[in-house]
Amino acid sequence: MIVQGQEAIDKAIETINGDMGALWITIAAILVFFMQAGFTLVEIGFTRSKNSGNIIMKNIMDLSVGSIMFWAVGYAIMYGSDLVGGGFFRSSPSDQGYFFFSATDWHNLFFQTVFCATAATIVSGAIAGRTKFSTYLIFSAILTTLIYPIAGSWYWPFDDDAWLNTAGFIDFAGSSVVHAVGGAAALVAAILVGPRIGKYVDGKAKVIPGHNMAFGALGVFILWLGWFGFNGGSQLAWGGENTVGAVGVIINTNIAAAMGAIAALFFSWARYGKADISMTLNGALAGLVGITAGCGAVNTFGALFIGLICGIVVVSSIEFIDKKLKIDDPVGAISVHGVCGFLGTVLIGFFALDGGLFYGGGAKLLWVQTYGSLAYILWAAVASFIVLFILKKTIGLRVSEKEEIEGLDLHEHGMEAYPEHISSQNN
Amino acid sequence: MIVQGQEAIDKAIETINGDMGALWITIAAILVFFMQAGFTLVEIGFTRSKNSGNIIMKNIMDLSVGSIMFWAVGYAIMYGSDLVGGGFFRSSPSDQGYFFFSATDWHNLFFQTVFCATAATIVSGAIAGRTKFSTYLIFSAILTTLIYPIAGSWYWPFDDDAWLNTAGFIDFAGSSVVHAVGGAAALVAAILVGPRIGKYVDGKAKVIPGHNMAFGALGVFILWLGWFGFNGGSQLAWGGENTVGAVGVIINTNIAAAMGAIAALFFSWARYGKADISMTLNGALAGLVGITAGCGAVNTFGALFIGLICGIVVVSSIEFIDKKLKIDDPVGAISVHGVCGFLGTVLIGFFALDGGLFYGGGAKLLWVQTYGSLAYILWAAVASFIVLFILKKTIGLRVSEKEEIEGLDLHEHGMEAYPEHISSQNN
Amino acid sequence: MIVQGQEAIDKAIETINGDMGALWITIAAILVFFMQAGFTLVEIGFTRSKNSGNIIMKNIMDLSVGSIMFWAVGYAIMYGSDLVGGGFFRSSPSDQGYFFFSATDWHNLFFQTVFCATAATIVSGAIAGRTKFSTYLIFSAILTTLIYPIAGSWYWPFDDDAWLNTAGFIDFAGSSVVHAVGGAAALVAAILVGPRIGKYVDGKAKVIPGHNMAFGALGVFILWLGWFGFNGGSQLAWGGENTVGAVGVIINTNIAAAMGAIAALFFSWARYGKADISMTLNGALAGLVGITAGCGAVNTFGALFIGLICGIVVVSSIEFIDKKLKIDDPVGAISVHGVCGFLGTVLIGFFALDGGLFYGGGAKLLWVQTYGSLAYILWAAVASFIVLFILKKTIGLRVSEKEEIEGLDLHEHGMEAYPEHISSQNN
Amino acid sequence: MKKVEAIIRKSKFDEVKKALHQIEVNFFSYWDVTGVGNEKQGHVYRGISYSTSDIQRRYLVIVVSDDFLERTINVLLDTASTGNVGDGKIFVSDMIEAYRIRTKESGSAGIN
Amino acid sequence: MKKVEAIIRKSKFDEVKKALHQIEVNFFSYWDVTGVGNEKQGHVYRGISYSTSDIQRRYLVIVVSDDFLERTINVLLDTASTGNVGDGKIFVSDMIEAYRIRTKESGSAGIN
Amino acid sequence: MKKVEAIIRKSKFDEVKKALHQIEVNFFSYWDVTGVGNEKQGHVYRGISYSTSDIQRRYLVIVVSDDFLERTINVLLDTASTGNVGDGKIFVSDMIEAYRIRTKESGSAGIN
Ligand SMILES: Nc1ncnc2c1ncn2[C@@H]1O[C@H](COP(=O)(O)OP(=O)(O)O)[C@@H](O)[C@H]1O
Ligand SMILES: Nc1ncnc2c1ncn2[C@@H]1O[C@H](COP(=O)(O)OP(=O)(O)O)[C@@H](O)[C@H]1O
Ligand SMILES: Nc1ncnc2c1ncn2[C@@H]1O[C@H](COP(=O)(O)OP(=O)(O)O)[C@@H](O)[C@H]1O
Repeated sequence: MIVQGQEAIDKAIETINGDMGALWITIAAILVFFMQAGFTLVEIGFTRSKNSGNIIMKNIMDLSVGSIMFWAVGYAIMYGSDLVGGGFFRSSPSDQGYFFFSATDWHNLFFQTVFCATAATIVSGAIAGRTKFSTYLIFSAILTTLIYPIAGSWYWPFDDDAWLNTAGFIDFAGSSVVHAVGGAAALVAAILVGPRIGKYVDGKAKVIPGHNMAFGALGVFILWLGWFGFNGGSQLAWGGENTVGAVGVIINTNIAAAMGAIAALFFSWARYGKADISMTLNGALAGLVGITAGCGAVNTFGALFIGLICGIVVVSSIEFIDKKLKIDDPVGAISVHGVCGFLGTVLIGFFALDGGLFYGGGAKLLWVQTYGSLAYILWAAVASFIVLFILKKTIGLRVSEKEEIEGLDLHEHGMEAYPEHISSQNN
Repeated sequence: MIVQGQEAIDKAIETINGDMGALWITIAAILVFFMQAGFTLVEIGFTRSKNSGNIIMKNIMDLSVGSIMFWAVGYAIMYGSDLVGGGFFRSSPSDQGYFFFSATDWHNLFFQTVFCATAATIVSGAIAGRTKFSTYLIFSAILTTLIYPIAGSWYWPFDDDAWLNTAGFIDFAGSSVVHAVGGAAALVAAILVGPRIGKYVDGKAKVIPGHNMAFGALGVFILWLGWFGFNGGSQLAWGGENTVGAVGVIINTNIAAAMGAIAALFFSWARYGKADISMTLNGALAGLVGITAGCGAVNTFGALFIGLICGIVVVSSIEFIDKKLKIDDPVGAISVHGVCGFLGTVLIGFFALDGGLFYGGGAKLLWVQTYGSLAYILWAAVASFIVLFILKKTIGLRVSEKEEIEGLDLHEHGMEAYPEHISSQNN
Repeated sequence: MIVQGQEAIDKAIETINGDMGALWITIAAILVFFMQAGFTLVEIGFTRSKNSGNIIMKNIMDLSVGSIMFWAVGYAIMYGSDLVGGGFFRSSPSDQGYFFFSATDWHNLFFQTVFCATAATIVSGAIAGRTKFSTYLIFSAILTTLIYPIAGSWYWPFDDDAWLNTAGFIDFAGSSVVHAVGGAAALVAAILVGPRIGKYVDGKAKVIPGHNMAFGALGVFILWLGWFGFNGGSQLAWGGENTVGAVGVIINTNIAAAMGAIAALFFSWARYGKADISMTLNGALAGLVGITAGCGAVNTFGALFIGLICGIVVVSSIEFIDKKLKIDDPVGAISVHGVCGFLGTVLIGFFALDGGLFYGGGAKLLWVQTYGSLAYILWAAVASFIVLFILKKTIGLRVSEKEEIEGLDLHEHGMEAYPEHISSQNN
Repeated sequence: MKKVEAIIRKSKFDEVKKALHQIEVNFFSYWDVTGVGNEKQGHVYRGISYSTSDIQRRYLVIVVSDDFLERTINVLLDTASTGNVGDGKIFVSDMIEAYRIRTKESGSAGIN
Repeated sequence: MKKVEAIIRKSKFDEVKKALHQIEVNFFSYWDVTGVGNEKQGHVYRGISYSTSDIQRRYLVIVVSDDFLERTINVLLDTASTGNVGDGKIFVSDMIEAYRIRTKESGSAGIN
Repeated sequence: MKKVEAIIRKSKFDEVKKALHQIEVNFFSYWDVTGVGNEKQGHVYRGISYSTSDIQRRYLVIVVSDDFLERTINVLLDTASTGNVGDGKIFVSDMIEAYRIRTKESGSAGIN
């Protein structure tokens, strides 16, 4: 009878833990939602004032279109059951067998929706200031409907059919699934759209300063805040072991971000002779992206080193992409999300307590992490290239020169973001 | 004995669910609190820089005065027991029998307080840029002490005495109780205060552009965020069915907001030839206001359509009120909160899974929703009219012409919000 | 057997309450984390635009350096066991006996980390606009590594060795431990660094207006929001009594902040003839700092009076420090955190339901509160003085006159925060 | 050809502009300046009351042909005035030449 | 000594600046103004479409010695032009004296 | 009547203003401009170091009667100077007429 009683108690605990988990996931999702505001502010702050309204529109629409499309189609593609093409694509979009998914696991849908919107929004920053709004809308819709959900389906349903899951790939909250995917799409988009007018003159990279560092900094604080939900929520549970797990993840997240900012500060200070504000802000984001994959697999020291490495690499990468590759990425999205997303995934191969090279785990995990992350980058790059190439050949990717020079706000949206503001920018 | 054990377990679960519910309500209330910052930013962004400080003061005071008055008086009026005047007014302000309420249900008091502050703050935007600060303070105090609490008492105590509750009225989180009440008060106030100087010249509506779209957008993101607490928290519980309920509410909220933004974007794009930023932002808010009543009564498709309808209607309504009625509402508060609050309440009559016209429920619910919402609008309009009319005849509603032209910040507050900012506005 | 069953149930409840408590503390810590953004915005808004980037960097680094140092060293100092020097210093930094602490009580570490970062960031505002960035970094690191953790160790481990805990000192969330410590350090720093050029001309205090009240107001809203976590989270638990306790704390917090804002508004209005925006914002913060110590010990009426007193005192204190003492504190950090931190701690001696003078508790508590708070102020002042004095004599505290006049952003960071912004400031 | 520089109250700008259009002076440039003069404006900030003579004004530059000069001045004097200290100033100076960039025309064709 | 005032499109500024440097006019001051003229710009805001002739422009002041005048004007006319309405104006007036504050030099030594 | 235009360092403005008041020049207008000249300023942004000669300056317009001209120039030359490259320029030109809008006075009564 007591046994029965204990069983009943265990069942009750399980139910309650389920509810507590749902509460945490919901709150975490709300935090991740807020990251949209963070991305918007960082992008606004790091670009010129004549395009601020356009950036607002792109981000609001990433979220809005993404919310509708992911609910309608994407979720089914991501979590559907039967797989075709070697596990590449889930054929039956949902267990219920109809296209428009009507999940009752609302908190999971909510959490995944805001993740999806994040992936879309990464691209926005890299092509700010010259991209046609209508074209962007279409690309963003395809990314949230197909490109990201297919990427997600390889790992996150955590079932036998998810090939990267079976392979032992580790990407706790999506350094690769979300950030490297977004970053790779951003890379392809930035190349295809081409640099802003005046960015490269006589083969030399010119500075186009962002117009508001305060917005940039507030954006970074909001992103850092949201990341506690992004990573911590990816525990997908609360209670018992999961409590320790989720908060440990949060500590790792905070340490990596802090170390990323410090590393970027001192590295750029030594390199350029000035304590560079925008690089320090990017350093914090680099640490956050880098720890996203491993926050559940490494200890605090691992987080510290991942933050350190990402904070340094992001500075060099931004410089390299800008000056050498001559790809114009106003906010550093390719370096922050793409490069550090890849790096963070691979570094698990070294720092994972269970299976990492530095902890005697051999090279196997390192190998899985590497090809897994590359698979994501390849998929996102190829898919984005196809979509954007078609768009380029049809409706076009770029606004006219006149529109770009006078500002997207005026021409795409018929207004200025700061109409009382006399700006000293040149065009 | 096991039965007894099960009883004990059930009691324990109940206690824990109570605590979890309190946790959720507290967090939700904190999110709703943050909406004050959202309202402030939207109002600042959509108006001229010379009045930004005044807007800050009005919003800080809505919150501060509202927090004190609702705790001191309003809560008792809203939840007191005996009713007079056909249920219009609760005579005994509290069960405890004294005026200053000393509730121990802190989380409920907190949740209701921030709701009350929201209702007050809606008015602020519609009369921005010309209203006397002292007059506004008095009106705001009366609204949070009497007008809103009486409105709330008709439905939200969920007891037999609450006449709209007995009538079967549905307003989950307050499309009518909060938003239509605030919107109706805003309408009356905007009419009585009159338009800003320069808004209507020779009978034609002129544009007075808002000075900072970035603040406007950040404000909308914060409001959207806060709305997850506003609606989700109105489940007033967590655990078991309530978990599903609350998160389902959040999904509906998000879908309606997203669809509202998309609808407003495409509708205004088609109508004006440009992808209008401020209309898109208003569209998201319209969807949020619209779904507030029905988020617990409709399914996701219902939310989609409510968002769609509100997103389109808000654009037409703003245009109509501005150009035809010639009521000067700088931020669109009347349309967003008043019109879409009413609309959202009435649309439940069509979309409610239980009782809605489209689901075979007949016209009964539609009728209750319509007269319930109209009752709220009427009450708020009449009460606001009386208060504002008396204020107009005594201390006056408006600042002098000189003060208005040179800015409320300079004259009411002795300073400028952006003293280093050379503005290009005309006055 | 049923007894056994009840025991099992109680154990289960205890576990669950532990998990719920951890959830609340984690969320509260996330809210406190966000206060960094609030501090940054208030400081940016209340100072000139030429130093905005520098303020961003100081705040990002407070958080980053503080997160690393407090995890590495500070936490061990604060919670280590054996005590030397009459309980002044914990000798064995951690139970585990090694220096770098590897706590598994992650949520506590997280909560304490963000508290520590708060203490550091208070200083930043008081010395804005003239302090060398490298010097500031060193001071901030020492504050988070030693000065604050030692202060914390006197009370917050809540063990027998914590001398102020044993003495019956009450400081629920740190009016003294965090705010008075930060405020005292700010006072010493502001004196040693000296006023900004142009602040005192011919012995008279001049006005150097802050450049963006909207940022200031947003910052205050964010701080107010974060304070619900700061105070509410300091309950350090959720469930049963703790639920009521934590939300009661939140109500007190909100009432005191609201009353502080109202008091500062009307007091400054009466005094200066204008409804002063920045004073009203400071009044809200004063109420928040003041209630931080007593939010768990007083009732709502107590909170009301503490808010009232702090809101009035902060206005007089800012004026006195500025005009009479001629200490240049651009954001009022000394008055808000130092003076009101002290005041809030002492006022418990009057308003505590249990032991307060007004509730028949005699003067004992008042005495403990007074010397406890003074001990904190003394410690922070002396320790800060030693560190800053050494820094002054070695690498120097201040930038050169040219750097100060042309802006820290340009000279320390090689850029401007708003490069498109034509500013009308004089230098 | 004359250059008319007018420093006026920002609050009078709309009226002035309308009046200029009525006398067919449809071409000018303007920006915001700070003016130091007789007028004082009271401020309060964080406990310090002060009054400043640095007040925001609008600066108009209108290049007109000689026969337009008088009516331009008159319109400005009439519409920019409130009668209170701080209404501003009008300055007139000589202009040697004007070019329209688009057409490279010069002389009076270059003005408008 | 002449004062050249040019009101040009902001979008043409970089080109103009480069061209001025090429003819060794390395000294000038500029700021942003609103210009009223023939050009119109369409806007939409919250349901109201309107077109305004108040367009942001850049105002350049270049004080040159007489022998530099012609080439300065020519460079401005050439590089600031797009051929569309709204390219702006150049005004030339006389300057009596110029001083370099640093050295207190005056005359043509004061210009650059 | 003369128009004095001074382009000075923003950091020198307070001093200059005080000195002008001392010689009873209590009337002028000013705004911020970008100056191109000899001085260079170093910047770093996201990995690119660059130096620019576009530096923010303050532009003062002071219309004075002829007998005030000299002392005004002298005060400006004295107080605006630091001795470093970038101190700025003073330009003097002729002004035909001045009007005070408030009173419609002209001539020297119109100046201050
Ligand atoms: N001599 C001057 N040179 C340049 N600007 C002047 C001069 N005198 C007046 N102003 C401008 O005119 C504005 C109005 O002048 P003020 O003396 O305040 O009023 P009033 O002309 O009515 O006496 C001043 O703020 C300043 O911008
Ligand atoms: N007479 C004038 N005085 C001052 N500024 C002028 C004058 N005429 C034109 N401008 C400036 O030149 C700008 C361009 O003039 P606009 O008439 O639009 O084009 P266009 O010169 O090609 O006909 C105007 O916006 C205005 O700033
Ligand atoms: N010929 C000119 N016309 C207009 N403005 C000038 C001229 N020469 C110099 N200036 C202004 O004076 C400022 C200072 O000049 P600069 O050459 O840097 O220093 P310095 O006068 O000490 O050699 C420039 O930034 C510019 O604003």
